[in-house]
Amino acid sequence: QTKLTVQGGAPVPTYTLLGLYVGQQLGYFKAEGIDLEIRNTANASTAVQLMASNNADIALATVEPLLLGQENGVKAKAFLLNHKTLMYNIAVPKGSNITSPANLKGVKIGVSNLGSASLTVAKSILLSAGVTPTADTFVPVGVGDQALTALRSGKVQALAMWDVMYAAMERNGQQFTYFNHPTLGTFGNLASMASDATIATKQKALCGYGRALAKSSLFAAENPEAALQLYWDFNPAARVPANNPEEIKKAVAELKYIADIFNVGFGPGEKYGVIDEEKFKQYAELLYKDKGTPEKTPAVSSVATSALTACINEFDRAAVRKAAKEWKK
Amino acid sequence: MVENVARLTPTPRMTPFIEVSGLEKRYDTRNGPINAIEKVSFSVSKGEFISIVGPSGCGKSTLMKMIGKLLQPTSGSIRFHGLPAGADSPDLGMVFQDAVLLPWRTVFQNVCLPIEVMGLERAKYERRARELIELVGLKGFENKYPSELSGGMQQRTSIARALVSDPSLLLMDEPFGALDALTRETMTQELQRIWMESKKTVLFITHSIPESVLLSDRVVVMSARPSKVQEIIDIDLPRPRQLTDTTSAAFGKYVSHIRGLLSATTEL
Amino acid sequence: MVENVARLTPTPRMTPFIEVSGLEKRYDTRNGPINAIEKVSFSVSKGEFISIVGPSGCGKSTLMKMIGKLLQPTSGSIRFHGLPAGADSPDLGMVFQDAVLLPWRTVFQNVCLPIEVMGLERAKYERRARELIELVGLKGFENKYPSELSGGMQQRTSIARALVSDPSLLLMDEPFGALDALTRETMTQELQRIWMESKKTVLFITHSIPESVLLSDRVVVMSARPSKVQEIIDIDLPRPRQLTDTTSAAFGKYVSHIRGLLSATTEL
Amino acid sequence: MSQVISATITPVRRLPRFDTGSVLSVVVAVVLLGGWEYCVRAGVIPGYLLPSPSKVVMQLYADLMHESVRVDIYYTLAEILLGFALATVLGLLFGAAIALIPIADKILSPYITCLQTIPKPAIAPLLIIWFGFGISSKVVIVALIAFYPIVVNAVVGFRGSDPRQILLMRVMKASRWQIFRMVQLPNALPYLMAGLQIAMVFSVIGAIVGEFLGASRGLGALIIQRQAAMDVAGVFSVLVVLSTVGIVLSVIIKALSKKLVFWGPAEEIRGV
Amino acid sequence: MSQVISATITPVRRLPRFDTGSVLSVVVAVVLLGGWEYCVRAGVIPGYLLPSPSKVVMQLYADLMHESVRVDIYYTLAEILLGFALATVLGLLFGAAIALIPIADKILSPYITCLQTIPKPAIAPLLIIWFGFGISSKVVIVALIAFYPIVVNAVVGFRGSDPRQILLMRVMKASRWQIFRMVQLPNALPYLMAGLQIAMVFSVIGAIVGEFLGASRGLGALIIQRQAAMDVAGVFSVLVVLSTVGIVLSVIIKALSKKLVFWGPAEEIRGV
Ligand SMILES: Nc1ncnc2c1ncn2[C@@H]1O[C@H](COP(=O)(O)OP(=O)(O)OP(=O)(O)O)[C@@H](O)[C@H]1O
Ligand SMILES: Nc1ncnc2c1ncn2[C@@H]1O[C@H](COP(=O)(O)OP(=O)(O)OP(=O)(O)O)[C@@H](O)[C@H]1O
Ligand SMILES: [Mg+2]
Ligand SMILES: [Mg+2]
Repeated sequence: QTKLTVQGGAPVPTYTLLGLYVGQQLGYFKAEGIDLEIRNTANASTAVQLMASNNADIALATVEPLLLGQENGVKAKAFLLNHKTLMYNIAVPKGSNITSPANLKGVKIGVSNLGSASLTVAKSILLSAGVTPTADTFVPVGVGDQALTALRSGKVQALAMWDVMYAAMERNGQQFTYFNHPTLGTFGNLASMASDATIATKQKALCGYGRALAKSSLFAAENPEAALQLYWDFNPAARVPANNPEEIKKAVAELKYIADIFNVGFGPGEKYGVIDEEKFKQYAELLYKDKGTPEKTPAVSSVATSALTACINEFDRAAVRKAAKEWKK
Repeated sequence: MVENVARLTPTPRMTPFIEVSGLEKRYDTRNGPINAIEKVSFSVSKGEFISIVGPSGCGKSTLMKMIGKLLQPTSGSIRFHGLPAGADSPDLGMVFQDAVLLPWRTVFQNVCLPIEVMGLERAKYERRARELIELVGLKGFENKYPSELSGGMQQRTSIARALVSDPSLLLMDEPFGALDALTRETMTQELQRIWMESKKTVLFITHSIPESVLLSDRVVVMSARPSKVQEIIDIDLPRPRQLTDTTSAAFGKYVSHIRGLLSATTEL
Repeated sequence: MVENVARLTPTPRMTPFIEVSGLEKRYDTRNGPINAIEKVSFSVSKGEFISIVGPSGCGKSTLMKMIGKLLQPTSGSIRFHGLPAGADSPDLGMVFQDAVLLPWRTVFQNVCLPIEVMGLERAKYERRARELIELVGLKGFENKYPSELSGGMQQRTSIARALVSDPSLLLMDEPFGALDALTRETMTQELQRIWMESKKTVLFITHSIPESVLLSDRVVVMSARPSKVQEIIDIDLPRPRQLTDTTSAAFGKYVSHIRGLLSATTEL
Repeated sequence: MSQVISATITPVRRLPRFDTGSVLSVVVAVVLLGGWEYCVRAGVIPGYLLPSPSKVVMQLYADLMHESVRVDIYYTLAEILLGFALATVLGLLFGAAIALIPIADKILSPYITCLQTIPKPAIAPLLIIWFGFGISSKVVIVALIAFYPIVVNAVVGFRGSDPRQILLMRVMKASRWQIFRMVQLPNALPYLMAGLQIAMVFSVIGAIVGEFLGASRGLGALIIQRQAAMDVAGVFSVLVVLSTVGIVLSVIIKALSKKLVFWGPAEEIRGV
Repeated sequence: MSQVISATITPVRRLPRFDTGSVLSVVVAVVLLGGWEYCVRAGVIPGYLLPSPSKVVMQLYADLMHESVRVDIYYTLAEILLGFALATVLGLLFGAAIALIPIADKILSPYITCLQTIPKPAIAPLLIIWFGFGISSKVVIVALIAFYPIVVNAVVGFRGSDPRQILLMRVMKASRWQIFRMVQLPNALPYLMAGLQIAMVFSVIGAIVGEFLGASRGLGALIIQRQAAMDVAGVFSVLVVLSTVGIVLSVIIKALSKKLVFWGPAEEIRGV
């Protein structure tokens, strides 16, 4: 058994780390000879800081801190992309008279805070639609019900948040129309990252971790209801509000939404977790340009590695699909 | 007025100003009650000067606090007669056994406290405050703070404070206890003068028997705790009384009578 | 021993135990300095009983605090002679002008404070504490807290506390100021007895001139502030002195001499 | 034209049954909760912002029946108590040092203020690296937050002794430690207890702040999860638990304070 | 076998140039910063976790030159000061009410503790609905956090007066308000000032907490932005600004306290 710690970029267990919980419950990590410890922390930056300083083996978080941290001596790489799409996009309430990004001129857009990468992405979406954001376009409105309150009270007319957040709002009856980034929309910016040292010394364990995660993601995509049960078993606190059938139905719908996001690379002929170097490069350029130091954009080779993609995909997909179908509580 | 007559003919039996009857005080403490005062009754006429003497711990301060309405009796009553309607108790000046000065106020400010609290006419009473500070020998110390005073100076400040509002009832708890012989003589004489001039009623606690005889119309002698009134002695000596009178035979008789009641043999 | 002789033949001119020379004290206050003591010199022999009298505010308490090493003189010096090597000052008992009791300790615990602090033998000294509490008339109040005591009872507690460790130097600042005539007489006699039995050196501040004459080998009379030593009077009366001695002519002569120095005419 | 102060001994003590204070408390609580319930039901405040008290109560009941929530409560309570204990020990030590050693004041005070003004989330990685992921980093955060009120009150309390009492101790040649223990510590008690009360309540916040930085257990984690799921009634149910913990702990401190500072001056006045 | 207490007047006061305390403070600071710089340079602590002091200083200089950061400082400072002022007014009012009106104690105390234990992020939507997104909601959050230390110390302070002083006032038939103003308020000053000092430092945290919940300006917003961008030196530069604000404000309170509580007992002992 190899001990591996994975550092999630969220303060508490959330759907973002769904694959880890499902894999843990199904024993996928154990089967790879991995004794996995899942930890939470305030945000992606902290997760990357802890991983880069070898206080955790893997960070499962968004890639922005990895990219921006290169300047400060972060020596780590993404080795597995976990997400189907760029999690950041712009959302307007369904039925709003805003029907395309071009209509966002003069509209106030709520962001969780002014440090969020969703702001960078939203700016880019606006610019590509020919809308130039002004100083008061983006309004920090926090997250969750706080953000929803801002939207419903008319403080903002659109939100620039991320998928899991939207899913929660949808579950609470808010429906959205989404505007994705024109070119980076399909770039999955949630990644598993490890320091160069870890990649060099624990390659086998990382492969095992990737395989287990791939298997759980596939499992969740095949049987979201089972994934939900497994998640609740892992984190009973999440179940508490869902003690009536109505709530459970909503929760299943939400999980389906989530599981689909992680359903990446399981089509015929596809590979799971592939790192699209071109998109990676563009995303890094976007971030550094927004920061005002485009010349410092790191080379893709120093922030991402495809070396593990092959070994991560060495598992029997049919067996996983079968297990998902046959899963009983 | 009647009160002026009272000074020349001591112990007038008029309608009482203060009537203490069947007064009892029990303090509840952590380990059992203390019966401070068993049963005390006496009355005070308007304009009278009454001294209270008794052994340490017999309840003199307790009695005075109850008369000043600062403490609730356990049983019995204290009545004030002849007060103007609406007044809830006579206007009061009090000297506590310890000086009780406010440490953030200078001597002058401490003496002026009653003026501020009672809303008295500034100019007039502040002049009076300065006079009283001089009278108690603290001229030059007006702007000192209590922590910069000696024990006796603190006590003198509190005497000036009690007198500044010219109260009609004066309660004094061992006011001269910390004073040297000379200062004590002066203060005694001044107190007699002020009392005679201003028709105050004075209740005066002291451990000095000659002092009580020199100043009082009547001396209330209390017994040891739980205390009762042992005897009330009319001091039938002419007014004003001089320090030299203390050597007279009549004076000596009163002193040794009281001393006998307290089983003391000498005056140290 | 030499000290025993001292008691029978007062004011022995031996090598001094305490030597106060050219002592000055100036307090710096918010508004200018106060010259409390101008220039004071005198010396005290081992086993002597010295009283200090003087007008209120003349610096008696200040002087005593400096001798007790609680206050730094502005200039001049205080020397202790004949102390065992290594001791930094004689073992001390002190009665402050105000009782200074610790409010969270009962009477017994307050009296036992020096035993705890000095690490004295419990059993022996606690017996002594109980004896002293009885001596000062507080039997039955051992378990009361200071806030449950009268003014005089607080002062008596502090006297018992000063005596409990059987100190060789006793500094007492108006210890009997708040006591009634009888208690005062008893305490005076007891103090004399304890002093004669235990060869203590005593510095005793009082406002009672007869008391100072009754107790002392010598009386230091201080003048008003800024104070000097006005006169030091040898009291050449046989020991032990009784209360009845106060009526003797020799005693009266001392009293009226000191009274004259302080310009007082009587003893209230 | 005559007035009386008098009293008779009343041997039967007034029964606490009709204690006006308690009755009024209950009345106020009922009015508040009723008004709140009405506002939510009438739609004055939307339910997704503020759940109705009845909903909160139901959720609370469900929570308390739930094993996992009870574990969260114990977990957070442990953080609070351990952190508070640590803060108390350190606060008293530093307070005493600063109050009694002039040089310690100059050297330590700025660092303590500095430490206090740093928002904990800003140094989360360092805290986690130094103190780990488990309960210990939360305990440290609680201690960091609860420390300051204790230190400040301890300093003022230890310095505030009656100088005559200290002179009294010096007469007996008391050691520095004896003066501290026998005079300065008891004198400082009212300050210390006030400091502890403030610290206790801030400890509750501290534990939640600590969990906000990353935790899989505890009431703070539960709040974030429920907030993310926009389960307002669930959030308020946790808040009720938190407040109850805070109120109970601060009542304990108050009672302790009354017991320890038994000689306090308040009593005498009350009797008057 | 003889020993002396003596003194001579020294007219020339010791110059403060060689004040050991200050010198030691500087020495400690230099050692700390030097050690820190060394640790970072030697790679003991990686630079993305803890920036070297030299880097922080450079960033700090750049920040202070930067118009926008200066605006952030003013903004946060305004929140701190307004919230602190609000907390002071409310804290004194409630403190006086609780201390002096027995029924107020029973009725208000649980609500105050309750209010205090609620983590502000949990009720952020309500705060924002009620007080808006601008500075006012942050001011309210600061006030909510700073309120408690003031109330608790005020209550203990107002209750702690010497009962004899209150009797003295009663002798003069002083009104409740006169007793409060002339005796209880001055007596409570040491407590109040300690409470204000704690509150002042918590105000700094409060402002940051408020900005963490959503703000487009201010040092808290700046911290979040820089943290997300992994700009550690930038975060620490803001922390230095924050700490400086906290230290300066608390030094002001301390100085004010010394001036107001001029009769304090500490002085006499110092002279001894
Ligand atoms: N606050 C109190 N609580 C409990 N007992 C008290 C309190 N005040 C006084 N006593 C008790 O009541 C008795 C009388 O006290 P009081 O102060 O009236 O005596 P006193 O005659 O003034 O004595 P002294 O001459 O020593 O001042 C004493 O036995 C004392 O112990
Ligand atoms: N702490 C102090 N600060 C400033 N001045 C002081 C201080 N203590 C005493 N003084 C001043 O020093 C002088 C002497 O004070 P001290 O207490 O020694 O007098 P005392 O002889 O004991 O008087 P009393 O008989 O009234 O107790 C007084 O004028 C007083 O104002
Ligand atoms: Mg008395
Ligand atoms: Mg004195």
